[in-house]
Amino acid sequence: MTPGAVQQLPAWGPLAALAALAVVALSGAMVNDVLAARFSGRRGGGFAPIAEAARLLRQRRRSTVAADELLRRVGVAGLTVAAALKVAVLPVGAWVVSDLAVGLVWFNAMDVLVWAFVWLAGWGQNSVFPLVGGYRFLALALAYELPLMFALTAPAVAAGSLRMGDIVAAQEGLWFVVWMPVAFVVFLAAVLAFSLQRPFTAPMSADITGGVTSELSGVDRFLVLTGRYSLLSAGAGFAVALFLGGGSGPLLPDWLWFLGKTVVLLWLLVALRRRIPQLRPEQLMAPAWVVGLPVILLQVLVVAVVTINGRSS
Amino acid sequence: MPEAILFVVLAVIAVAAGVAVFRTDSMARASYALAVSFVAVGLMLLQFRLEYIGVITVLMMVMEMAVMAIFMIMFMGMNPALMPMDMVHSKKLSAGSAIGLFLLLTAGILLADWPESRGPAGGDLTASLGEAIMEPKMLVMLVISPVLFATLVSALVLANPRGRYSTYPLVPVEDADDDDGQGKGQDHSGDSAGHAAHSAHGMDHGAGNSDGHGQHHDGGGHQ
Amino acid sequence: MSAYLNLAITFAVALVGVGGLYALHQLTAVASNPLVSKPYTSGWIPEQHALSRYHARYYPVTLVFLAFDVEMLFMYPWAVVVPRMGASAVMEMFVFLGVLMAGVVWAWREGAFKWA
Amino acid sequence: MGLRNVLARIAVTRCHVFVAEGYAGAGSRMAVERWIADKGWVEALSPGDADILCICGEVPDDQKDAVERLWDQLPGPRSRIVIAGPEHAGRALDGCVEELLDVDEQFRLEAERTATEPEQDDDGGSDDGDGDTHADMDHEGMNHDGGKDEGSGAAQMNMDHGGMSHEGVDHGGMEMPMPGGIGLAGEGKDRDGLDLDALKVPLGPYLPLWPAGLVLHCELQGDIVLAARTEYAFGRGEELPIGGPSGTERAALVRQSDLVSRLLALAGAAREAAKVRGVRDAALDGAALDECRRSLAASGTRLRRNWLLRRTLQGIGPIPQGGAPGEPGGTDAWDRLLAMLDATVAGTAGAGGVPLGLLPDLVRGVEVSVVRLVVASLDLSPQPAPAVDGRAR
Repeated sequence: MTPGAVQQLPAWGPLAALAALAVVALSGAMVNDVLAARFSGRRGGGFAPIAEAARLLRQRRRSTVAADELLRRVGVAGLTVAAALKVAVLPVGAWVVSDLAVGLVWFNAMDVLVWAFVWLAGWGQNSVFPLVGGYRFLALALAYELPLMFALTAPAVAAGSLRMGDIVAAQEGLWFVVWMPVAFVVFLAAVLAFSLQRPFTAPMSADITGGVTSELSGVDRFLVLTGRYSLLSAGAGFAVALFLGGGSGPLLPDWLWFLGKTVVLLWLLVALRRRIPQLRPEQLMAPAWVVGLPVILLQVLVVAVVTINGRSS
Repeated sequence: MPEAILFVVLAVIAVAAGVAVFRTDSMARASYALAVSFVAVGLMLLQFRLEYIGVITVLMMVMEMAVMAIFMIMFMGMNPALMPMDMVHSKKLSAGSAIGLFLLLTAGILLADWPESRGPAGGDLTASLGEAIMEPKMLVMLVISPVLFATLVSALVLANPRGRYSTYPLVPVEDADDDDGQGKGQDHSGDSAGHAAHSAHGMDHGAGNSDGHGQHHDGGGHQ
Repeated sequence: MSAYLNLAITFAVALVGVGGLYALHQLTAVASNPLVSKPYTSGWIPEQHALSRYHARYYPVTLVFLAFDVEMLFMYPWAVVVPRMGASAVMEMFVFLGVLMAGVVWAWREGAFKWA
Repeated sequence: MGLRNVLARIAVTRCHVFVAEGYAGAGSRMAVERWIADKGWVEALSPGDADILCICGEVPDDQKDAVERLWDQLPGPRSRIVIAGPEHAGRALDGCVEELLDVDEQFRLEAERTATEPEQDDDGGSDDGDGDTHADMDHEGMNHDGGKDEGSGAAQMNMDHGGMSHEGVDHGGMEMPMPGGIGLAGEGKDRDGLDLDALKVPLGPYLPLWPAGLVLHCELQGDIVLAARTEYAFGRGEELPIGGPSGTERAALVRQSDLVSRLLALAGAAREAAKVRGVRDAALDGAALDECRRSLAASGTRLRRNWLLRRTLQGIGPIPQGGAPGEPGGTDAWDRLLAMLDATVAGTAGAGGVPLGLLPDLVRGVEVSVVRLVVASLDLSPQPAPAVDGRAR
């Protein structure tokens, strides 16, 4: 594979990519339930996501009095769609669905859509707890978004491009995670945040009876749960492409390497977040701005300096 | 031809969503209708091969509308979703200025002496944008930096309810007689709110100090 | 252009997928019409509609965010040209960021990131 | 029908149960929780998520309506059960599964429910109670400094109207829509001086991870509680002895580890919560008390090292020093969590009950999640005077 030569898939590409996303997301959910089962001393557990899906497909949909049905539907369905659109610019080995010159910015834009969707899902239900949940997510977003943006900038600086394919290609020889570990960690934290996983579950936590999911049932709830895992999977995929060398690896074909790395990272994230307690919604704000932001800025500075030196020498 | 059709469709969406902003009763819908309008504009920019500008327009506008919705809802004079309302005030003036501005801009577009296109745009437009910002248009950056700083500071000075030295009041400041006489039970808690405020004040200090992370602010108060 | 075409197809496929799920749900759910109920309030009849002028306590942060966020407009193009333009570009951008960061620290000292 | 039956079969392997704890229902609740954990089911956080409404203990007559409302909010397929004692839990829930599996019956019931549903059009008001409308008017009136609140309803309406058009908002006529007969939120005084809407939100009694019977009537502005009032929806009375005769060490251990696990679950430390709950269940089963205490001590050690959890709990719900005797003065939620654990490990009785009257002050001006944590950090259960409320009536 020559650097930068990412091959764009023909029109069936989106189907394949979305199928892969669904499978990866399902594997994440299964791992989560297997871990949960093992923790409480039961066997199995891998079947639980399927049981949950069956349950929700069977369950009647539910709406509340004077709910804003349009906004609620947009919010509920949007999470999964946003994840799908993220994945579209993700190079899987040498293949990509859409070889956008500004793929990185596209990812960021789709991430911002999640703000809108979670809030709309909360607002549209006309119920206190979802409402509070939706606003909590915006608060989280205000805290995580800037560090995330700068974490995205670091690989872009090193590669001198916003094209995902170029960023992957620039890591030949040395993965970015080696010399930008802070950006990697911040990025992973942001991935947990935009996919509503612990410790950033305040928008749908138990203290507000499930928050944005509180009044949802049936396929609506299914879509939100799917959206969470899809976003987490997409985030893991981007972490691999941006920091872990994409599909590079010996022997096996690069798409397999890519999927393997993504799945392993996803499972690690799933296992990790089970061990972290949740943050109270207002707890993230000051640390993110006063600690997280300067730290990631320093990382970008270091990356920029190293890149310049690398070029000139 | 398909491009032209797409352009028209996007343009219609942008305008229709813009109209919807003023037709809806719900502040949330109004904000996000505006966001849809901007997204359509962003996609139109993509049609001009302005990839970065197009995508960043979508990014920024959705983000900003999400934030704007917060304020639209907060500062509405009444219930922001469930009451019929009219978003248009001082209709004549606004219609006049809107039409005037539209004519002005259109005239500008039609009459300006645009430079001739020198062949298709080459290379990476985002990179040329970056170069432009960093070199010939550096002044823009240098001006924007203090402007943003000033924006940040002045916005906070205006908006932040508390300064550095005031602690967080745990309860609303209340004058008891202003309370609604019929607030069943509430007037009781209203009366006691005053007492609570005093005792709570001390508690707040305690809480702030033991909170090891962040919020220096209490410490500042003691200096 | 095919990049955009594929994005559009992805969007369409995702929408069709979501729509298909709704359609499937119509067939499998115990009732195809949604149940309209009052919102859950611990078993009480809700006294008021939840949709109201919600006081987002963190509104000062949104202002800081928006000010800082405008900067991101420049950050991405900057990232592309750093390797080519060298130290001057880095200096320039980080002076810019430094000024903003000073604003953030000031905001923090003012207690803007306190919320509840 | 084949697909529907298959789905039903698969679905019941993971039922979601909404547990509503009634009078003296703690023992049944624990049994149900345990059954749920053993089966790999899920405790629903809201009725909207549940397949099974499980009422533990007795529900007094004046609360029957509340339970009906919960039942109406279950989307269906649904099943409900009242569990009178811990020993019935398993059989009762099995019965629910049978009901859920009866596909034809579930379809019939939902069709019936649709047919009997009241018209839910948007400007409904079919059940538009006078009281609701009135309450709404009161609140709208609050923004007028004139304070002619004793005026007639009509006068208030006019004032409202004036106030609103004064805001520059043009709304047509007086027929304000009151969908579903629910009023609109009214303005509330605010510490930030913005006077935005304050929502009346009752927390409890049928709320997961909440002390049984307690109701906290909150006025929420944004997610901050402006004012709160407490009451008991039903007196706690004598608890059924759980895990042996009440007053014994085992009963105390069970009760306290239940409290600890609830606080941990609310703080989002699900793993630790499950571990403590496991100890509780073991104690219920008659495991050696020393064994239980050792596990709890280990949990305590782990918790003390958990800085994220400490950060969540430290500094919230501080009770001022020197209150009434027996009050845990000078503590915050984190202290109380550790004290509760330590007391359980040492086999001493906990710090003792906290008078309910303290609660409204503790929760005023704090965020909802903090309210939940503060309530969970207090041992509110022991012998409160029957049907106490905080300060207001």
